[in-house]
Amino acid sequence: MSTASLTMSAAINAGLRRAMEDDDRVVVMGEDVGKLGGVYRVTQGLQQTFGNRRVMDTPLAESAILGTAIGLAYAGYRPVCEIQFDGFVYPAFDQIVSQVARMHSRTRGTVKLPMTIRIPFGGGIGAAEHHSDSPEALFTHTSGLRVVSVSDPADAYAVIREAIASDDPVLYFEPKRRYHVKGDVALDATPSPVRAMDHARVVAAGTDVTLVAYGGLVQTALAAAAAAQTEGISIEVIDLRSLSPIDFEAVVASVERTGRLVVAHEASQTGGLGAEISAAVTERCFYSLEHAPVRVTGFDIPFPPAKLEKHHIPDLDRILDGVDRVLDRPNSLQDRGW
Amino acid sequence: MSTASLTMSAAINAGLRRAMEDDDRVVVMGEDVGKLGGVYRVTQGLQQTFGNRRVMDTPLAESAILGTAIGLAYAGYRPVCEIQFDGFVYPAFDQIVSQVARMHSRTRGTVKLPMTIRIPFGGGIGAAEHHSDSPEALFTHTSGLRVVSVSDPADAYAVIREAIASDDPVLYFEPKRRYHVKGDVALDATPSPVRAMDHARVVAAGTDVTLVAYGGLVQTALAAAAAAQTEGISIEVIDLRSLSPIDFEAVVASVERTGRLVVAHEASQTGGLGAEISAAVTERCFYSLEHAPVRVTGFDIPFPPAKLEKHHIPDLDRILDGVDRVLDRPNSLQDRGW
Amino acid sequence: MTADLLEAAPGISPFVSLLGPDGHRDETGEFAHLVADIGSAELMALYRDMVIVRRIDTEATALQRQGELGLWPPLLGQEAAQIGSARALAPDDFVFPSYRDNGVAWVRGVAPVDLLVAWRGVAQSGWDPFVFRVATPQVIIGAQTLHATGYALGMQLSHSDAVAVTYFGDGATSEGDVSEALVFAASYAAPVVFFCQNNQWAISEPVRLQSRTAIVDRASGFGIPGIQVDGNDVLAVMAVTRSALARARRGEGPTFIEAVTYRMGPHTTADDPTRYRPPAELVEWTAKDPLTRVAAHLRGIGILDPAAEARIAADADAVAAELRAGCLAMEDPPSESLFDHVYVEPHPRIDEQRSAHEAYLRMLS
Amino acid sequence: MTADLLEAAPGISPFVSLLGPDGHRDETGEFAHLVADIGSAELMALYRDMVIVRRIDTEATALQRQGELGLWPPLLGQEAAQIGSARALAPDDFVFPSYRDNGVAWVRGVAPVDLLVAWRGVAQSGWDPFVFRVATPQVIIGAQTLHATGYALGMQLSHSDAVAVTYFGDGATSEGDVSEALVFAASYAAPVVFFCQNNQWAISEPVRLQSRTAIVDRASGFGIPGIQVDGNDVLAVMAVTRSALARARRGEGPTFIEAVTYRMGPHTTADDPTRYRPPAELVEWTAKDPLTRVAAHLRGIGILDPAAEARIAADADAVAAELRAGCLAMEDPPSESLFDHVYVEPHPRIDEQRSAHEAYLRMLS
Ligand SMILES: Cc1ncc(C[n+]2csc(CCOP(=O)(O)OP(=O)(O)O)c2C)c(N)n1
Ligand SMILES: Cc1ncc(C[n+]2csc(CCOP(=O)(O)OP(=O)(O)O)c2C)c(N)n1
Ligand SMILES: [Mg+2]
Ligand SMILES: [Mg+2]
Repeated sequence: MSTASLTMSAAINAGLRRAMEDDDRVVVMGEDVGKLGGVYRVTQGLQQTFGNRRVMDTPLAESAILGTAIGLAYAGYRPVCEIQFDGFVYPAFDQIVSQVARMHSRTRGTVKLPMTIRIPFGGGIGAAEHHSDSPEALFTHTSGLRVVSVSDPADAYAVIREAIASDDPVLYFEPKRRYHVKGDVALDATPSPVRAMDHARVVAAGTDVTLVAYGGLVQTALAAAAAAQTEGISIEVIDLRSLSPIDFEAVVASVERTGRLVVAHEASQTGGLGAEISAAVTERCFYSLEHAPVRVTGFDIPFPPAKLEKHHIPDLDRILDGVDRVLDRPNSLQDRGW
Repeated sequence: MSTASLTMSAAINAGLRRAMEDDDRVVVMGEDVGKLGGVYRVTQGLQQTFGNRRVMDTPLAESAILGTAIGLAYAGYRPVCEIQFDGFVYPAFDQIVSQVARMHSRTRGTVKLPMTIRIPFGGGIGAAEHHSDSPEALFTHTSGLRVVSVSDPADAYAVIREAIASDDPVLYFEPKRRYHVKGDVALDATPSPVRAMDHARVVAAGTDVTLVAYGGLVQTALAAAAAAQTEGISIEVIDLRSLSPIDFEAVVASVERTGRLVVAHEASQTGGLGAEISAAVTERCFYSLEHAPVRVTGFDIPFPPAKLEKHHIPDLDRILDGVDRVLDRPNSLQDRGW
Repeated sequence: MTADLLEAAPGISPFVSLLGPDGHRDETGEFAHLVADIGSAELMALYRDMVIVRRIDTEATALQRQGELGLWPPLLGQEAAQIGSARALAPDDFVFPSYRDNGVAWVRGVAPVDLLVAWRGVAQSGWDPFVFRVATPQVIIGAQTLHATGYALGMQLSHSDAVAVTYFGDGATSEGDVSEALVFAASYAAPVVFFCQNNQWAISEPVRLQSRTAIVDRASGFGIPGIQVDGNDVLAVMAVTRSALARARRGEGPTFIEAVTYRMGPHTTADDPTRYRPPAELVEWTAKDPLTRVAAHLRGIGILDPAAEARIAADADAVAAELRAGCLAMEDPPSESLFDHVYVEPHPRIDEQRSAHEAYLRMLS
Repeated sequence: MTADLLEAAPGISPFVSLLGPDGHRDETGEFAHLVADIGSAELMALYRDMVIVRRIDTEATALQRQGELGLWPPLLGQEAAQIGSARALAPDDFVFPSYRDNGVAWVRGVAPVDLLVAWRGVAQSGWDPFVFRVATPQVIIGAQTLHATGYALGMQLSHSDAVAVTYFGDGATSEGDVSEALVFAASYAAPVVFFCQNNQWAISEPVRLQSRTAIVDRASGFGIPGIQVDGNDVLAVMAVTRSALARARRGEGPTFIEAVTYRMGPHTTADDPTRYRPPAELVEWTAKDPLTRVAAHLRGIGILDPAAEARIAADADAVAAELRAGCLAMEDPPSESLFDHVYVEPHPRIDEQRSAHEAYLRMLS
């Protein structure tokens, strides 16, 4: 097994390449994915290897990218569509929620749409308007889709291959601000029969509080756990990976031990994933809860301009504040002099 | 004050007419809204009175209906757009979430979009695919929009006028299966300074359980409360009316008395409004809760074919089952021989 | 200021016609050679198709009136457009239709009763698309044009010479998806035929609201050749469709066909066209009925005698009787089937909800 | 099979040109009378505009390189298209631009520093649209074309003779929204001008991927007249824009203008065009530079002497200096402003989150 140190974008690139080598029904399509290799270079070099029909630069029309991918899936292909930025997925919304999500059930199981929809998402890179959205909850509320998010290179590599191999349509959210972070990736691992993408993973073990995060916030959550450690607070950090369906078995097992849950995400609070996780966990282990689940999230505002994003995206301090609240230590942040 | 007995569709029609009479900047637009008067006759007769430019039959393109309405709002108008059915709002999704919702904040408060987007929603009428969706949670998660739903003719009349008069964009969800139900409507009431649309209302007082519903399920919730009454269970039924923002003051006041919350909606469970209400109420009155909030909702499936919808849409029995669960009486439904 | 503009009719370009309303067949026109093989027997078969799909339509409308179907969208008046085009297809071609294309489904071999499944509400669709190479009817206006374009890209990738054909209405041309489909199809020279049935109405909206110029003109601006055809002329429709298919198979890319026809009935059984449609229009188009002219021609050449008429009518009645019996025999799906086929692969939340629902049902029973 | 097709250039229709790359002015062509009033003084003013917006562009690019801006989308090469069209507008007309239309904003009176607000990230936009009658730049490709069309409907309703003008790129023509805007504009004969700057590229994608035929051809299929113009010729652009505006004011409806131009720089400062663009192309277009030809003409008629050049350059430098100073002086917004202007009317959830955030800040401090 060869291991390489790759950035997350290179890891996804390697996963795409591997999937295309393994299965010639895999095709990649999107705006600027070919010659340019994508604005984040995630598809770099693929067109040179696989030609301009398996790696298709498409006209500038997101609904058509998704709609034609459906037709390609009908024709036996496994399209991987890139939506250039989170904020550009909405023109394709109808094709995703009315077509991609419903085709299998509409046709009573006769049509499968093994599509992967890659979406760079979230803020933290100082981008212009519409380049920092976190629209995942719109898709997790839509039945018929699977939604995953990755948080590091190794995971990104494993999960992109699983997403492409899945016979269900999968939205694959890539946290933009983690593209350039490096990590070791086991490159030629044969996919495990137990799919990573179906399972949340405990990225830091702990006993006092369960902290659930995904995508770009996993790293922040780990940093928060490390900081809390120094004060004797033991945080268990769970990286959800699958946002739909959520691996509640894993989350509940943790909360039953800790009795306290904090959920962090960048998306707005109202109706975000935190709401579902809080509600579902409360239903499943009400009597184990020592405190109401706490949500640390983006505010209920459109994603703000770059100079304000640091206040909107939950950071270490805001997550620790959430941890304090779930522990009924409302002022400890202040005590620490932070 | 003249009072008339009107169906809900006639009440909305009367509200639209009144708004157009009161303010000639109000324009109505959509597919088949003119000569036909809309497939539900909600705009019937308006084009005859106000002409074919204030009541515009539009080409068949939802994104354009919303997008041009934005331009009309820029030009000083107050457009009321009809989306013919819930399932046809998705092609307009980009204009709603990226433009309508963000224009005011994008322009630092200089541009206002006093638009009303009317959407017949929900099932229960045996309709074809895409004619029974409940997409409200997609919009309540989107900051910058107000979202309301009405449940009876009097309310429909009052709230449509308030929605049109609001300087914020408002999505106005009309429960299709209630269009033909009649009720008394105070026709020439001057709008109250306290807007109905901002406030949830207690439609049945009770002490044991708080049951929150909106739109088409309010009637079912009332029936459930009546049925429970005969067994000595006292249910307080709250009609939310405003889905975004939610009037948590009203909900929390009730739950603090009853200690038990059931939320019912037709939309799928995961990420539906029930999740937000459960999470937010748990945050606000954890220590008053005797039981985890219970959600009685549509399943996590695309809206099913007509012959199955009665199993998907929460009915009296499923709501009572939810009430039993929140009261820790899991088998009472069976005991009753239902 | 623009009321007059809103009333003006779109310019009508010259269009392909081979069998006039009087039953006269043009055997020399530019497109005539493309249907030279359609002799009297073949024309008789086309006529039979049209009679049968009209009969299916009548029966389905009756079933709806009797409460057996939730809704039905009649194709009355569009039989030639659908039969003529669908009979031009090769078995391997793949059709992406809309909800009104029952005639197309009939030609592809879909059992008529399977057309009713969705309208009776027992399932969202009635057949396996891969068996008949026709996708299940699309309700979201225009969405299927993109699926067809994508399928055509797939055929290119696979070096297949199958063509994708998509059916849609005049109203659909206003939807962004249809324009985007034209962009993609043109850009990749995809083997797809855009078959637009301009039946003059989109529910209550006349075609002039969707376009100030002939619908067929839309295509050229995207670099796609357009052909306007008398949509009530089964031969002309077949000829232009064959020509478009041949072009696609030669690798020359997409073609847009506007079949000028008329929706003689309501939009659906829920619609009342007298609210918006001038009665004279129906009279005018009844004179151009797609069946009448074929019958006149076949009678003129002496092969449609009363006995043949009776045989065809009997065939149609048999189809209708089977349709009715099949409809009435359809069983309601069990409530557990709610959870079927939402996903291909196992899904814990679905499993959980299915179990909870089953427990609930057990409790109720 | 289609690789060759993908490489073919779209057909170029004849186009309006009044001031050639050599600086020769055509005073007799079909459109020449529309700019007969543009004498040497006026042409000098247009030249000054172009020099200044190019200077703004250079300065903004420098500011981005120095870390003062997050991003900048240069208009380099598109000065004539923007200045020529914008200078044709009446004060009451309303512009719906995209992110690259800084020259248009300049003409409308927007302070250059306000162009930077969004790219520095201190707010999502820099000015009040109603003051300058120019909407804040649109990032979602094509979305603004619908806003313009709706605004034009409003002008019709109000019996105003103001016209809406929307700017968008060649890539934008593929988006469904733009086609839908053409449908609506045509249907209502709305007073809107669709001004497409075909700068040959949409990031890394050449225009031939978006259209197999000239972009201007798109309009006719929607029943909208199209004019193709040399987008690097400030006079020709002004002439065709005037003609389109006049048409709209006469109640004759929309016009589509394709200004054929070239994006001489990168897509944005984040882009590296050498990855996808043949160097020869830039050489070819540099010879057609929109400023050079005006300078040549003005020099030819003897009014652009070194002193005048120097004056204009000094003006431009002054604008640039002010721009830089203004940029550096911009203060970061306070975190409490996060909650401003999300709604017009009171909103309990926003109030609650604002209070909680303020309490949190107090606790931190
Ligand atoms: C996206 C979408 N918007 C609206 C509708 C409602 N609707 C159903 S059929 C129809 C008219 C379609 O007209 P046309 O395309 O001409 O087809 P026809 O019904 O005449 O065959 C409309 C508006 C829909 N099904 N989908
Ligand atoms: C809906 C949407 N999709 C994708 C993008 C990303 N994007 C930004 S600019 C651009 C290219 C636009 O090309 P064109 O319309 O020709 O305008 P130009 O940049 O050349 O001025 C793309 C794809 C976007 N901003 N919006
Ligand atoms: Mg039609
Ligand atoms: Mg461009």
